[in-house]
Amino acid sequence: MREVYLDHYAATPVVTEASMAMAPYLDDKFGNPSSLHSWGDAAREAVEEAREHVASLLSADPAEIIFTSGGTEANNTAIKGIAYASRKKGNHIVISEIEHFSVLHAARTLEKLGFEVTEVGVDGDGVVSPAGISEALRPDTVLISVMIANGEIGTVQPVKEIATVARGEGIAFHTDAVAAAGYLPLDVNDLGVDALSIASDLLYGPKGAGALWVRHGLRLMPLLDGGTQEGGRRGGTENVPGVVGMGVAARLAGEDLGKRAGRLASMRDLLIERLPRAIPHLRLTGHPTNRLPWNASFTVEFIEGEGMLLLLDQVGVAVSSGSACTSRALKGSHVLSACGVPAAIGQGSLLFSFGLDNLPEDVDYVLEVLPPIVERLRKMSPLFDKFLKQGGGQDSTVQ
Amino acid sequence: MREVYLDHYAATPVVTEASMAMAPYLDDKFGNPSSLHSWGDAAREAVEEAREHVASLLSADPAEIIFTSGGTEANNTAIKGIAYASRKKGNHIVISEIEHFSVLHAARTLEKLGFEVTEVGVDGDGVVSPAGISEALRPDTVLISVMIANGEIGTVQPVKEIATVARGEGIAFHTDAVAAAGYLPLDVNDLGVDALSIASDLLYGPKGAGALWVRHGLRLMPLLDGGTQEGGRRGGTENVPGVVGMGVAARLAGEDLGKRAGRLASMRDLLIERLPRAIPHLRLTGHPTNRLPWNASFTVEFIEGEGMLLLLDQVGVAVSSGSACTSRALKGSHVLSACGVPAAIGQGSLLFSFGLDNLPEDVDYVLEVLPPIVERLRKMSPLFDKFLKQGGGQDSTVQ
Amino acid sequence: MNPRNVGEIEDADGIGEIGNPVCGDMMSFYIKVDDNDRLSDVKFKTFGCGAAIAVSSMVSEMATGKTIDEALEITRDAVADKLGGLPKNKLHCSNLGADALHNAIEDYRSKQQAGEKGDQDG
Amino acid sequence: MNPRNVGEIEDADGIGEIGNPVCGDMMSFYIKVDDNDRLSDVKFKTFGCGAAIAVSSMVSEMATGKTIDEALEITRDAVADKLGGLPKNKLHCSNLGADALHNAIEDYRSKQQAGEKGDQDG
Ligand SMILES: Cc1ncc(COP(=O)(O)O)c(C=O)c1O
Ligand SMILES: Cc1ncc(COP(=O)(O)O)c(C=O)c1O
Repeated sequence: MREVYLDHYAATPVVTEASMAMAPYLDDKFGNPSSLHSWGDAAREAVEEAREHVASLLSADPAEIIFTSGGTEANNTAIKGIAYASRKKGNHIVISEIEHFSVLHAARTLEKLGFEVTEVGVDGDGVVSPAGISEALRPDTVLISVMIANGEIGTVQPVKEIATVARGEGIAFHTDAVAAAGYLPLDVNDLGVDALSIASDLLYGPKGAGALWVRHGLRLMPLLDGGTQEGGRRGGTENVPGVVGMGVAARLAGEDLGKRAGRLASMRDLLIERLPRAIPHLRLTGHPTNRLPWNASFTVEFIEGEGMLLLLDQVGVAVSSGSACTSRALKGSHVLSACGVPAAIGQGSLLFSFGLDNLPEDVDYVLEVLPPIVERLRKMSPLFDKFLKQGGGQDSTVQ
Repeated sequence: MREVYLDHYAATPVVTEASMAMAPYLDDKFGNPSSLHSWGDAAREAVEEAREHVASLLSADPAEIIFTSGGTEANNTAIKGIAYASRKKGNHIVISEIEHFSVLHAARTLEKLGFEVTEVGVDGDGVVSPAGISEALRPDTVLISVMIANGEIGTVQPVKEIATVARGEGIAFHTDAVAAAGYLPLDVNDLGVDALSIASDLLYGPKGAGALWVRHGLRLMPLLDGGTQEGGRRGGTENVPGVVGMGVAARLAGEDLGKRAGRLASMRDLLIERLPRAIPHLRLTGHPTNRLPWNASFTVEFIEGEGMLLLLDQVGVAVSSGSACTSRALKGSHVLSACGVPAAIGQGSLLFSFGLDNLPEDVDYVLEVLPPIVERLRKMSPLFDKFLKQGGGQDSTVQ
Repeated sequence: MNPRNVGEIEDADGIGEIGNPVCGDMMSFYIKVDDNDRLSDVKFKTFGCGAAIAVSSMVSEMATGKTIDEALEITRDAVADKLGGLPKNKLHCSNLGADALHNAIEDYRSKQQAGEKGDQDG
Repeated sequence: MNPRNVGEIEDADGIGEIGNPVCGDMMSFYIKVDDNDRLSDVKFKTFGCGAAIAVSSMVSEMATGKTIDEALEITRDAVADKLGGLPKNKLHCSNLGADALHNAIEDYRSKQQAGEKGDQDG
């Protein structure tokens, strides 16, 4: 059976150069970077080299990079760490409604602990407006966090404009670049942000590694207290192999960024163009053009996402969905609902995330296998039934 | 040159079976355990199998295991998470003075955030007394944390007795087992604790993985907010290869525990017996007998640790020291100072941590190379000078 | 995923509906009842996850041929057991399936009563 | 680690001490001064890290043969530079080395003054 992996937003394979670079650090170069002997020296040098690669992907100073265990830890460190460090100045945080749970839930935890949080909405394409952020600001606002781009719907945010707003008010601005790093050019100074999170595992590096870039001078309370690793900003023995793998992955992503993005975008565009022709009552979600090069996201009306995932898996295709049934929390996507997609329609969401291993033929395969699956599930669906009986045929996607 | 690595408390090599088990998860089995397709299934099954191995090492229920990025995250999650979850009940935490920084500094962060912390002292052998803990308790105490054994001085703590005290008062009891897991038999029910931290990298597993065991029913506020991974208690994409490696390492450690401990203890005892004969003015630190099987720790009077480390490294020997100069924070060991070791003498601390790759001949090599190094540094030392002039010759270790 | 009894019964004796697409699950059950009070035909339509579909199919198979009273004894646990267990967060699906069937039986009974009443009244 | 000039000068003209083993570093410098006010011999003893030992050795080498005034111009930065740079958290060691030397020179000078006074008084 053909295998077509189109779920790179959930996981990417580790690029061979990265796993090869990691191998010695899982073997004889097993030292602890804090150790004062040859084993320690080798590990320390490897971590510092990786730090340079990661910094270089962001045009940042290596001394400003804090390695973490992933995107979630980077976001939690930023949100909680900046908020607590500036608590004397104020108590209010502004984020968007479509942030990843690692930002959203971190902010909600802060809310329980006495902070106030404003969640700014988005338009139908999932765009956060700089004016909306500006309006949400208060004299006691100490932190703004808006992501570079949303992975579920692909929409790229006007982060530079929001940064200008933040700067004008002297408020720290964090951005979650987990879904974007390696796919969009990122220069922390050009962006004008103060802190930025990335993860290794969406970048063809290993899971278990990530990084938070924090501008010199921005105060941060550590999330992981412990030793003096990472300049005293993140305790714990460094995940040396993970960090080394992330470094190589970041270097390759940086070297290859434009070409990668181009290839991914061409497959994305093919699917976005053809799928709506092959399946009726299907809609693109997110911004029509200003979106991540790897992201093609849709809603398929009258059916639910998990069923599609299971049947697609049976024919070798891996994708994901934001439906309630596919989430362990049994809640529909907060992102789609923020975009105004009705809950029933959001249940039929499908996310295709392209990767370096995909070929244009993978799009053909999806176009071949998905329409009959949708048809079959619609035949089972009481909703489609009703729709047809109520004189279906016209598009009912917008209710 | 002979290479003698005796710094297994800083880092252990990854056992081959573990790194082999990890390899596929860095390659074609790269799925995200949350994904609803074959790639996701493979990753999820691997994580759950690892969870069983780790649980089994602790005689615990796999559902009670939370995977973390290491010992530091496990400790921070326990200390901060239990304290915040029980804040309504009280505001007071009791720890020992010789806890690892990931417990000590987490508690001190809580102190800044409004909690009260009592640090209970130890005796000259580094033993925390259950009576001392008992005395420190208050009606508003919500958490006690005392480690199974201290890695710097090797002393094993009377955790079972302390657990009885905690239970009697209905106070949650966390124990840091990072230095002990895989070397001492650990059964969470027999110990009677409520939460227990371990790390992969002191267990011949990879860096970047650890676990917190939390008894069913004990409330915990997550440290890493995000998705619903780890039963909603730790967000973030699981470090699948890391967790798999940790699982295998835990399984091997459990199967082999008695034999491993015996081998390590025999080398430890050899060094503890012989080194004081080869080097005058040298003292064992920690408890003389009730200590971790891998730990032989000393102070060497009149000289400083970093010098010894550098000269030992030149002859291929890797060890560590708790001296101020060897710490990036430039502070002497808080553990030695809690044991009443005078600061000047603590500067000459040396820690030999034995591992599975060591042989009895490694002890012979240390006995050959270390005495002349000590002699050379003492010749350089103004302190030794003074000691000799003041009619040295008698042992002055106890000042 | 090969569910049986997917579909609709045009002249069903009872129809049961449960759930709401907003929550992610919705099921319709159609039953045909013979003269011996037996479910001679059971069909369903489901909007929902794989478990919901599997549960619907299993409930329809378990119910077919049973008397009404027997069918009312089909419980959530029995359904989950027959399916070889369900993950925790999918257990509510087995409830939904049994409930939809029970609703269809209710519907049949209330129609019967209405009919009897009609007969008496007439 | 091959430090030079380790040791003590029995009949030193000046002795400088600095630091405290409690903090992890302690240095003693011994100097011999010739008739032209030049440091004809410089020796040291050090309790401390590798950097402290290297710094002591470097300071002793830099000072030997210099006049007192030249030796007083040996700065922390000059020492660190000569060693090819020091890690941030070891920079204080280069201060210690220069200070210990300066203390030895101070000691020599105060002894000189005391001697001159003694001469006048006598
Ligand atoms: C936008 C965004 N932020 C943060 C994260 C969390 O990253 P991780 O799962 O590596 O912790 C993700 C994960 O997919 C993400 O998409
Ligand atoms: C007793 C103890 N607890 C916690 C830790 C922290 O573990 P990690 O460095 O894996 O985060 C260590 C590390 O050596 C330790 O010895």
